[in-house]
Amino acid sequence: MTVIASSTAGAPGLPIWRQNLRVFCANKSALFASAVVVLFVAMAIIAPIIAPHDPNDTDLFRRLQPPVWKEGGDWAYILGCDALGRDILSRLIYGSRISIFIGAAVVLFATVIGILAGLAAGYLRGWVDVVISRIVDILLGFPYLIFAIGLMAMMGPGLVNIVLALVYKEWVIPCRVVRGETLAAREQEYVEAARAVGASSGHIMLREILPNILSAVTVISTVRMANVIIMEASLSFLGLGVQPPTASWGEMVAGGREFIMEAWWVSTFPGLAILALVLAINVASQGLRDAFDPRFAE
Amino acid sequence: MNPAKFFQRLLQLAPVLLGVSFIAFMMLAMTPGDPVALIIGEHAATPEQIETLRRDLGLNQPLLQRFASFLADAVTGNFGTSFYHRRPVAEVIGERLPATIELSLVALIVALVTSIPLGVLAAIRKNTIFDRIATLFSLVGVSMPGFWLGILLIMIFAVNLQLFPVAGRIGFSHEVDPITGFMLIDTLLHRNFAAFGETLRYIALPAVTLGLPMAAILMRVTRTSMLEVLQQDYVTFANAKGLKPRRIFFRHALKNALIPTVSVAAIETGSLLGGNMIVETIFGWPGLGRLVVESIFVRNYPLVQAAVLLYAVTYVLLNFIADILYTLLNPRVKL
Amino acid sequence: MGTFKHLMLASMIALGSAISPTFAQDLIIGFSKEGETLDPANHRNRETETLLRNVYEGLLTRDASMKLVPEIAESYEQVSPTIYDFRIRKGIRFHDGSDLTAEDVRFTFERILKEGAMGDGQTSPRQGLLGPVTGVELVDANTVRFNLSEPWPILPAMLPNQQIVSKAFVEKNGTAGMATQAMGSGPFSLGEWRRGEALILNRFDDYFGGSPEVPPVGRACVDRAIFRTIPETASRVAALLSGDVHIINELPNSSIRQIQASGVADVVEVNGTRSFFLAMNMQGEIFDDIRVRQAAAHAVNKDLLIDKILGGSAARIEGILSPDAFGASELPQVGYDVEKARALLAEAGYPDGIDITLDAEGAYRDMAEAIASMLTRAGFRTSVAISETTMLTQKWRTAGGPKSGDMWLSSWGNGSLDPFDIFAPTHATNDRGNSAGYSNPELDKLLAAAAIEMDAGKRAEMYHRAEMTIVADQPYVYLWVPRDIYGVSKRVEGFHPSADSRILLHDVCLK
Amino acid sequence: MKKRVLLEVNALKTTFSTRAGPVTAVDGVSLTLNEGECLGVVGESGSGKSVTFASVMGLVRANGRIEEGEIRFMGRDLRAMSAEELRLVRGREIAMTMQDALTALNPSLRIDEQLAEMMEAHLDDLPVFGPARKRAIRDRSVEMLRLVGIPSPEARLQQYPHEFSGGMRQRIMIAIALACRPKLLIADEPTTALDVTIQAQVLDLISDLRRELGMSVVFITHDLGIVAEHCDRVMVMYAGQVVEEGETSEIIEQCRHPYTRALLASIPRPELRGQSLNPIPGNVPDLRDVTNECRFRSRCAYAVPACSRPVMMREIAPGRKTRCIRDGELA
Repeated sequence: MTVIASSTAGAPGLPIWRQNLRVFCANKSALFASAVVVLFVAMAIIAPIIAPHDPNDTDLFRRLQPPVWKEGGDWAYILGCDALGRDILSRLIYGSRISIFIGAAVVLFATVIGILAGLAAGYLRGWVDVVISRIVDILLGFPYLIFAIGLMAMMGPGLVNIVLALVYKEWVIPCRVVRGETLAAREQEYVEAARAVGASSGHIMLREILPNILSAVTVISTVRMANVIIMEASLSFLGLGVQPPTASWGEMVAGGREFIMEAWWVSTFPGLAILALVLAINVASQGLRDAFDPRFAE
Repeated sequence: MNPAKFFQRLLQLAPVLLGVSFIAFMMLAMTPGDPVALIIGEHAATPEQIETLRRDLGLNQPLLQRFASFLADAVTGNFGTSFYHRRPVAEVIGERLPATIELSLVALIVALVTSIPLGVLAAIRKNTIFDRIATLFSLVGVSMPGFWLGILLIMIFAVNLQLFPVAGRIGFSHEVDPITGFMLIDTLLHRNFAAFGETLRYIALPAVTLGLPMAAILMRVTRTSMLEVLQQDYVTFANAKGLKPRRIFFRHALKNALIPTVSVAAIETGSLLGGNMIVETIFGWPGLGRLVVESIFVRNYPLVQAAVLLYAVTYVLLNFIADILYTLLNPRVKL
Repeated sequence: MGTFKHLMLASMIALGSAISPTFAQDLIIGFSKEGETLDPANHRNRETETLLRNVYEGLLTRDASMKLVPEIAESYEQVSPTIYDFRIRKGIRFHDGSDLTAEDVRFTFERILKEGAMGDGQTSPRQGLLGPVTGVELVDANTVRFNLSEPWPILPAMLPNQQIVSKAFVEKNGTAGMATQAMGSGPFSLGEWRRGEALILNRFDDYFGGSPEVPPVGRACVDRAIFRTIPETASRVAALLSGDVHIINELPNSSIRQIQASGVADVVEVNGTRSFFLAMNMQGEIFDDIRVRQAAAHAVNKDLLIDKILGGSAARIEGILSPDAFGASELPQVGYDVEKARALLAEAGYPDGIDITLDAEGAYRDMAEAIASMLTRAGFRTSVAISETTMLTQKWRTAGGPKSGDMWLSSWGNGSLDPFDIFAPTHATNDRGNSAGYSNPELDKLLAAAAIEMDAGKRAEMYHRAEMTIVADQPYVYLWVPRDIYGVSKRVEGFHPSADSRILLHDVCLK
Repeated sequence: MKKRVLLEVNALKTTFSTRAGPVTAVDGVSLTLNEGECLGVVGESGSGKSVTFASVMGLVRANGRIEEGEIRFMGRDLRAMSAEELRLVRGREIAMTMQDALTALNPSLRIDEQLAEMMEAHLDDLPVFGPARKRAIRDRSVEMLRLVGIPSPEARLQQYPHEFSGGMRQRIMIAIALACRPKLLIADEPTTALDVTIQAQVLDLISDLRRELGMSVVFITHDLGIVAEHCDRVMVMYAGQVVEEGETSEIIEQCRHPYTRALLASIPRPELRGQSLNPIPGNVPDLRDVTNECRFRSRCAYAVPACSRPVMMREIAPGRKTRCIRDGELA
């Protein structure tokens, strides 16, 4: 028995999620990080309004123009230009769309698939579980990047294919978590009660179990989103990134690394952008975890 | 672990390996691009010559037959001949594997020796400035694309400060006859300490690049589990027993706190092995990852096939090791 | 006393160099690729050949100006259009001390030519590189005869790419052994091959000296030549700047200024042999119209691209041939003219422009995007599609098969600098490299005749006519031949890269 | 016979800083414990009873702090001691057992080590070197296990905690706590984790050992049954304060505080044992915002307007104290 336990439970009477939200809001760094993520998302949405230039407008005479504070820089191109004379700031702004889209799309699809598969495996057991668990085992046996490279080679580069290639394996992670949680939930009273009143399996899985494990899954998904954004950069490094002229941060870092000594700004700014977004997602998700998944609370 | 359980696990291995092989095979088969055309390149070749090459590479058989003979051969340890090296795949992989394992293990050590003290200290000094800095460090570690970090390290430590070399495993002033294939061990076995030191200098940057994200993950795990352990009754009880702080820390808290760290480390080692192609490329490290990626691009089917199988076996083994370590550290669990 | 002192000194030096190899001079090359094998007959890889060329030698070689000169052969003569005799130089030794004989030469070529001669029923993948050569036989102890099934004027040009191996060594070690061991007659012998990491070569002191027509003659300058594999471009440049390596290949244009400003290294360029062009699908509906093709040609500002993206290190071409190639001639220029391009496009029925896709490999991403934006300004609204090399070749080099796609940023190598292995492959009807799907029976006839024309003057004139034809038909937008760029440490002396991207280290010294 | 005072706590105040602000978990607790005496400390969860004794042992969690007060053990000021001096008191002179032996015993260490380390830390009458020392420790360990009634102790020393039954584990924990023959044993909820049948055995064991070893015992519990059977005196705590104190028989028979009364009323008689306490309507007040009024006021059936003033602990008879202004009416 500890005094701390009773005091962190927060004000009684509030719904759990409100209490959790209060804890989350008390975490200043997580709050700040969430603000940064929101800022990036906003930037992605209003990119056409705030981008000073067309991100694909090339001008070879501005090739590798330095940022404004360096000699040869110019206020019109604050962060300088890339190898084709395109405005790095504008590409960064538009690039946030791609990174966020890939991160969100992959995690969304993977989570939905993973939840359904995990629920089915954990609740229905039997052959369903055997089949799903085997598939999970097999997919886990592949090194992530090699699997993605193989798929990208098979399907060819492109935004949709990147999402697909990453989803193919990413769903395994939420699936495993959900399966474990479902196995545990299956034995809980509320599930047994639902079963006793004759609720269908589908109802029990989606209406009874899912809401109870959702917070754990959400927390994992946000962490994975950070991972996926890094993965996109890695694929770009290997030449399997998005199709031109689309600006993606990964592509910008990967493409700019050739100029790292001559024109460091070409790859450094997008690198910092990845760092900032991923860092913010990680900090925010850690805050979420502390607040919403008390088992991990520290 | 009793033999029956052991064999049971071994049996579980079979479908995984079969599935991995099949998926890899189908993926390669469905990937457009003809290895024969790639080998011939722009040079002239008559249809007969092309057919000869196709036959020499074993590509003239139907798909399923190729898979069947791959499986049949693989069981006997024969993984075919690398299209490009014109040598047995097992030999080519065998040459590269030690470098990859060595790099991964050193990266693992780097990760462990940084993450555990940092994680433990962050837990003990929870919410202090030290904790915050360590946490930030760990988050930055997982938030950077590996290749970018690698190139930055090269620029700083190799080009500007000239403290470390850019690429390779060892310089050319030493000759080290391979015994185990692991340079760090071989140099010691030869009692060639200068070469050992040089090997360390060569492996430093790639190992740090590879190990940093893992250090970040392990630090988080260690910090969390240490915090959890410090709240455990047995730590309070150990305190109530009036034990010396050092003993409470090492014997009671740390040992238990490291259980999750060790499990996660064992599993993550798999992703080190499978995820180091980028680091290997940047640091000219003669490892397997780079070879496999190149092989995918040039459609070197037998090599990719064998490597994927090897990765799967490694994955299963590492899980197994994780289980064993978990059991060793945690007497409550029996395999 | 003096003698004794000298003896002492000599033995000390000998001892010193024997005990501590750090005294030895190591020339280190940061190289972008790894060798696939050490067997010169069992690969078709340019980089592998570059590495092996320092260990093995050919019958003929090229001097710095790409002129063919004898190497292992002392001289050669064309006995008839289908028979060549090569006299083998005496006194050449393999690294094990044994003599290189005509029989070794015969054995080498038989191993490449004969079906199943590699052992285990395998045939050398280099067989096709010898074209119509049917067999090789000994005329006398020092003369080897090549028999051809049809005239093939470029046989000598192809021979620098075939390396002579030791028969005894091959028979002893087999093809399997050749993959990891080497016994050549070149300036360096194999020291150690650290797979994936480095190829260490030791100076061969009994080296015969190399072709007398490529001075200096004599043994190599450095004690060891070492190729270190560094696939990542940024790392390779970093290794040069940090002094880890002395020479690097494939220096990116963007690093030229950086290297020159560094004070530790220089940039050395050499004309390349690879012609770049935009292939336009003449079987498609858009580019079957000559006006559209001409419009595309006028839309691309080659000079600007060369100046900005290639850092000026490329030679502009109007036809397929490199300015250094045999038969290359002055050709009318297709100038950069956006207005004209738009007008031509309108005339062809596209007054509002047209949507096209430009295929390119990842390595040429920037260039493709730059070209695309130029085309877009001229009315071709171009989107770039990046693909793997193997997929693009499958898509475009259909050798007459059906073709999809609009335009491809492509290239064709011409290591022999003879039009034979670039002109017909890319322009003859249904030939293997004819990615445009171009077909001109007149040109086919001309190229076929030029291929077997033995008179150099006439042959050159024929190729000039062929060039004029393709300039008129414009199946491709001919772009440029980039120069190969090397970064070379200031400590290095005597490094002259060659146009066929060989890195010959025989003459290179270290300060 | 006037016994000597073993432990004396005066106006102890222990505060925790939490995310929601400071919480005073122990607010002005005073107590006296004589040698050989058995004190029962009763209260609901969060009443501060455990924290009080954690403060005595210097084991307040990192986010907590003893704000003020005096803790004297055998005349020595524990708060003035250095960490090392205090460590030597813990285990050696004041031992503690915890609620659940399953969690209190380190799962990854064998019993022999957990016993031995206790003796290693404190006993100076052991042989200094090698095998003799080991043997001495082992003999002591066997003796302790036998003392707490573990059958075949030699063999069982080699086992891990999870290999014992719940009752056995509790006995082992007691054996460890008593290994250095402490003068005071603080038994924190010694039976909560146990089956009813085993509870009695463990409690009897502690009482037997108390007599045998002549030590004092503090039972921290919310089970009045334990108190009734085993304790000489009782101290009732509520919301960080002591609300009533006195001889066991007096408290059981004539309690002088509504809270105690509610506690007693909530237990179905005659069988007092094994019932948990949460029958009183309402909740323990949030310790973050306690006011000066009587802390039980909001739940008290006897509350009057005067209860909104601060209520002090009053001695109503020798050794008999209460914190209620209407205690007279309750008697």
